[in-house]
Amino acid sequence: MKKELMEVQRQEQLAESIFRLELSGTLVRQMQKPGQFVHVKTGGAYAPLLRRPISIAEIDNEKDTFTMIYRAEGEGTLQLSGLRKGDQVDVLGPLGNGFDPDAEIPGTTALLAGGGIGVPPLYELSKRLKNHGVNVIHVLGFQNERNVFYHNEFAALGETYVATVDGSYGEKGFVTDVIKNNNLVFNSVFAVGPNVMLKAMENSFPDNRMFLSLEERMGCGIGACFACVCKTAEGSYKKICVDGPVFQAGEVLIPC
Amino acid sequence: MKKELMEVQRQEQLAESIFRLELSGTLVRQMQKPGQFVHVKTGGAYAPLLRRPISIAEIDNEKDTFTMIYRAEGEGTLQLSGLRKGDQVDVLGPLGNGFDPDAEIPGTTALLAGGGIGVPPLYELSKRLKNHGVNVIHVLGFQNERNVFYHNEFAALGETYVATVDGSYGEKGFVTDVIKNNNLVFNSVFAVGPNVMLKAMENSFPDNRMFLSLEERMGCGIGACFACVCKTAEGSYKKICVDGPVFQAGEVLIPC
Amino acid sequence: MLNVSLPGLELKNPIIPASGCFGFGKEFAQLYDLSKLGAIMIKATTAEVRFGNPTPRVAETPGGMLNAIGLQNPGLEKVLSEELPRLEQYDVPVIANVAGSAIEDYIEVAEKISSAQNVHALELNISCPNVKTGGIAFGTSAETAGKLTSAVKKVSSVPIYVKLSPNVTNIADIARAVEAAGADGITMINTLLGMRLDLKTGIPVLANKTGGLSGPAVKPVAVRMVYEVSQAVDIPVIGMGGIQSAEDVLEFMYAGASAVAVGTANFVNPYICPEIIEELPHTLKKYGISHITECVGRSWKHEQKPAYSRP
Amino acid sequence: MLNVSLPGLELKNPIIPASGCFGFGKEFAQLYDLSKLGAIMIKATTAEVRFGNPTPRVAETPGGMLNAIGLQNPGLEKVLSEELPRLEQYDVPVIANVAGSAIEDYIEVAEKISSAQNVHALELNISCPNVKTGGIAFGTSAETAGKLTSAVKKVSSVPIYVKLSPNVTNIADIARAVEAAGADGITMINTLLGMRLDLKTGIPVLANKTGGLSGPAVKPVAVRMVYEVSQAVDIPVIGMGGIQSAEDVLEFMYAGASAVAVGTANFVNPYICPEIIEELPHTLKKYGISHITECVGRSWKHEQKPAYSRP
Ligand SMILES: Cc1cc2nc3c(=O)[nH]c(=O)nc-3n(C[C@H](O)[C@H](O)[C@H](O)COP(=O)(O)OP(=O)(O)OC[C@H]3O[C@@H](n4cnc5c(N)ncnc54)[C@H](O)[C@@H]3O)c2cc1C
Ligand SMILES: Cc1cc2nc3c(=O)[nH]c(=O)nc-3n(C[C@H](O)[C@H](O)[C@H](O)COP(=O)(O)OP(=O)(O)OC[C@H]3O[C@@H](n4cnc5c(N)ncnc54)[C@H](O)[C@@H]3O)c2cc1C
Ligand SMILES: Cc1cc2nc3c(=O)[nH]c(=O)nc-3n(C[C@H](O)[C@H](O)[C@H](O)COP(=O)(O)O)c2cc1C
Ligand SMILES: Cc1cc2nc3c(=O)[nH]c(=O)nc-3n(C[C@H](O)[C@H](O)[C@H](O)COP(=O)(O)O)c2cc1C
Ligand code: FES
Ligand code: FES
Repeated sequence: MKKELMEVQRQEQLAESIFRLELSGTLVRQMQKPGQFVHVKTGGAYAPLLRRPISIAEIDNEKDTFTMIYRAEGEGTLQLSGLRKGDQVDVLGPLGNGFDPDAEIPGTTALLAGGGIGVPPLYELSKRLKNHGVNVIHVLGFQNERNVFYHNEFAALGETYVATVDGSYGEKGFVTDVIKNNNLVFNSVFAVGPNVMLKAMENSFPDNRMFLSLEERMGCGIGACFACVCKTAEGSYKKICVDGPVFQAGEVLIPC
Repeated sequence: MKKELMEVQRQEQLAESIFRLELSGTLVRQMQKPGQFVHVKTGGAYAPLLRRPISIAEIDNEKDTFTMIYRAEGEGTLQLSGLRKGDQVDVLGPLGNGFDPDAEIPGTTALLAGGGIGVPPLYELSKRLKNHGVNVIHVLGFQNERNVFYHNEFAALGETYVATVDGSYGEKGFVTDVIKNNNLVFNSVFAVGPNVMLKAMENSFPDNRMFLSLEERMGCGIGACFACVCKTAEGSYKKICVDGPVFQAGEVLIPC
Repeated sequence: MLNVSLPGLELKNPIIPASGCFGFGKEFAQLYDLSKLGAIMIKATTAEVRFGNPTPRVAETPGGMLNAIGLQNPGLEKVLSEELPRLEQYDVPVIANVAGSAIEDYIEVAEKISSAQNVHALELNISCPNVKTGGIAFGTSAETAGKLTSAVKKVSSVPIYVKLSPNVTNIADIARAVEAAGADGITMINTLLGMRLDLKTGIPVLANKTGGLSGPAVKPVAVRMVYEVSQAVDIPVIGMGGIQSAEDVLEFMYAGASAVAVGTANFVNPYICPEIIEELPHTLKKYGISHITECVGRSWKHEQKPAYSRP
Repeated sequence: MLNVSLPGLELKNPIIPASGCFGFGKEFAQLYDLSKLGAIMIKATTAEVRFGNPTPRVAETPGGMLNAIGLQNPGLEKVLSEELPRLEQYDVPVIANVAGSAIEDYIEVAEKISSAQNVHALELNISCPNVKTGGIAFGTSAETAGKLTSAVKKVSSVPIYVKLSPNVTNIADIARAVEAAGADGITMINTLLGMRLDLKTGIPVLANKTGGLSGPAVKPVAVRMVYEVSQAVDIPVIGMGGIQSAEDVLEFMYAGASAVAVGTANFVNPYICPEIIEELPHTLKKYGISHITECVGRSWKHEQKPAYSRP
């Protein structure tokens, strides 16, 4: 973990309110696993006050750059979307545990399910799984066609299904519907998205090896403030920012 | 008075912490008098919260542009100094009464005394006085040589003396010292600067026709909040933002 | 979809410029038609002319500002003879903010000003933190607040709203006391007592030393207090404290306000009130609300009707 | 030029991470050497293990944040057996924040935790706004606050500092009561009670509904209260509320604080405490101060000695 003023290399809009930001700096050298995140400070001294947690979507260790993909909606992410090449941005990271693609057995098939802005971290994960010899199937859920991004990028790595809530792009429905309707077969599951989606995944595929990445409002992002806790089945608790954001299914109770 | 998103045409640094900003927009068409000011909002929705009063230093009615010269010191002016050509900035103005150069008799001599960031409004005033056939003498006071700006610009319009507190540029001392030491002779006085300087001018030249421009912390800038009042000799009060910032000497009691 | 009925007040919309942040409307009348407003809360009026505190009277703070104007105003007589008549040309009810050093002052001002033709309600200022006598002293004890309220209620020809101070341990107690004493409504919050010190000199930036904190910084405190008070009393609440947008208006109404006042934001953007009024119908539509009154108390009505469930 | 002596505490410098914003130091120890700090205020400890409130527990506000953690902590036993021993490797005094639901809880925790080797002072948390019982209930009445203080004073082996709530009408009264009851110092302010509502659903953003407001937004309120309390009592005050910079530290010390705590800013910049410590000597120099203790109470000492005149 490190705090660095990173430099904007590229900022581009991918879809309605969805931006892709490439940052460079030595902090990238510490990024080890897909599914880790960074904590980003935008604006001046106190507006907005808190950092914003954003997943690492792609790591380029040769160029010391990484990419994040985010939805510009609130104050912090809107400011982020105003950054231009050459600007500096205050990044704390990498944070959290992340996924472990090397723990999968080569030759098996992994299902990667993402909902909305849960999709980005799956990209680096998918690349690493593929490198490791694991077959990947992607099921990406969005609200509607205007929000869809990275369809081609994921399709280049493996079988890819897109679902939209209103059916305006790909198949109509939620990711769980698409998985069932297409009778997808897989050994392990990696899911990132809103808690309702994660819960649905847990309930729909109770027998699969499954890893889920959770979101929660954060204060510190480093384990000190107890803002981001969730309960475990045994009545204890985990901090999403340090013990997560990735948990094996059943390890924590998904709040929703 | 009007509120407009004006466009930055030019931003340049003149001296240590001193910047010159040229803005364009139709609001310029309402600018009538030197000594009026604008109320500028920088930053986002609430950081910094309040507008900043800045004097109009030069008006170009042909290009619909005006210039302000300011010291970047606090949060708002530092943000202002970060603006680049093409950026937009929220300006309310023109505000206040201003000086009336046409009320001077052609052929007479006006002394323009400015202290620090009180110097800028004297520039447009000097140009107009000169145009009107009034001789101008400038006495400009600064902390030290690093803060000096617009010496040449004023010198091009008339006799110009510069004083610095530490003597590192021009003559050593306050503007009142310089006026006395050089035995300057004049009919009317126009002074802008810190209250102590205005008071010293009032005391030093009690018999001259004299106009002073006052500064005070402002809320609204338009006369509604009573933040910027000063007392009059008769026990009543004036609002600096609308009844001023320019007052005839003796009209109000200078707080200091 | 924006009209609101309150004791003494038929508002076209729930947007009211807050007292002390709009003078007597004269300056803003040069910028837009005051008839657009729901109502106008005029600057605090005292029996006598007041100059207020020495300057500096304002200071900026993170996300907010401090003021210590000290109730400067031209005095009752001039307000009656000049300020109020000038406002008659607009189709907008006036809420007169009444202040004083002693109960008698409040009674005198309330009685006279409430009979002005365009004054539809009084706002009893028992919460000004910037005067040595009166003001907040009346607003920090439930008993004193109640006494003053009933004394003024007796002489007023129009409904009275009591303006509460947030600088108290239990604001709901004060609210209940003024309700019991006959208040027709509550306005809240006045400013939080705060201070800034000059780094070079070490002394307070404001000549009055302390001042009242307002603006976005105080919004969470104001929303919490409106939430508490609106559940504690049966009279309507006019909410304020940091409102800058149509969304902020919704937040206060969800908390339990029936209308809102906009203060500090008028300094940041003098067109803020008409802009919010124009924006409100779109904001309501965005959140699926067909009339603004549906918003009132939604945060706690929710708990009473478990039919709506948390999404 | 930065060392400060307080009851039970010899501080290298006046910078202390505030309770609840620094856990038990473990996470920050990965970022810098904790021995750099003046002291450490550890997370509130209760007799039993506490999970705290449901999530969401934090929400952002203009210039501030709301939290409703609800005193989550591993419980007295684990703090004694694991957290405090781990902190022994650093050359830094620990101030243990003590909380509970009833007087007996405070007594139990205070007695045991005060005998830990590296605990040099206790901070009595009578101001947590986020728990149903205890917490703020002890801090809003001078009488209750005094009773709790004297009960804890009897059992504590180290000096006790009482942490005051800003959610009161008269904070100086509470301060005087705890001083009379034997408190060795005061820490202030805890958070202001606030609330945010979700625009889509109308319900509170925090699962606990209300939360405690902290960060730069509250700084003017905190400074004002430190100014009042430091003049009302003769015991030292440790000030906090929105401190983000060396300049902010000066402002609190001018107001009357003898040392300060930094809370929310640790989330914005986890290196903030060592950065302020490094910056302080330059800041003091800039303002012509040769030792930090000269700053203490400069805002009001000024009045007592009219020799210094307002420039
Ligand atoms: C581990 C993790 C990884 C994430 N990865 C991504 C990503 O790759 N791309 C992306 O677009 N978003 C991601 N998010 C969500 C992202 O953090 C929020 O969208 C963002 O914080 C919203 O900030 P804002 O300024 O737009 O909203 P505002 O409404 O201004 O935010 C106000 C406050 O609420 C918090 N907040 C709001 N929404 C969320 C949320 N969904 N989760 C956590 N905190 C929230 C903000 O951090 C801030 O403190 C991730 C969240 C977490 C916890
Ligand atoms: C009528 C008038 C004309 C002015 N013209 C100029 C000019 O041409 N060039 C220039 O550099 N400055 C001018 N000033 C001063 C200028 O307004 C302040 O320097 C500026 O507001 C400081 O803002 P900041 O963000 O740097 O400081 P901050 O310290 O962040 O300001 C905090 C608050 O204090 C107010 N404030 C601070 N200093 C002053 C001051 N001296 N006068 C009034 N308010 C102050 C700010 O407006 C703001 O509300 C003028 C002031 C007035 C009243
Ligand atoms: C400069 C200023 C002057 C004020 N004067 C008064 C006043 O005369 N009477 C009153 O009841 N409230 C007064 N207030 C308080 C406001 O009406 C309002 O209650 C408070 O500012 C909170 O709202 P805001 O955050 O929208 O400003 C004043 C506030 C400010 C900023
Ligand atoms: C997330 C969070 C948790 C806190 N937990 C505690 C606590 O356990 N005990 C306590 O006395 N104060 C607690 N506080 C209050 C802080 O110690 C401090 O008094 C307050 O936040 C004001 O300082 P700040 O503005 O610098 O954060 C907490 C504050 C925050 C933001
Ligand atoms: S965000 Fe602070 S503990 Fe996780
Ligand atoms: S600044 Fe508001 S009256 Fe002058």
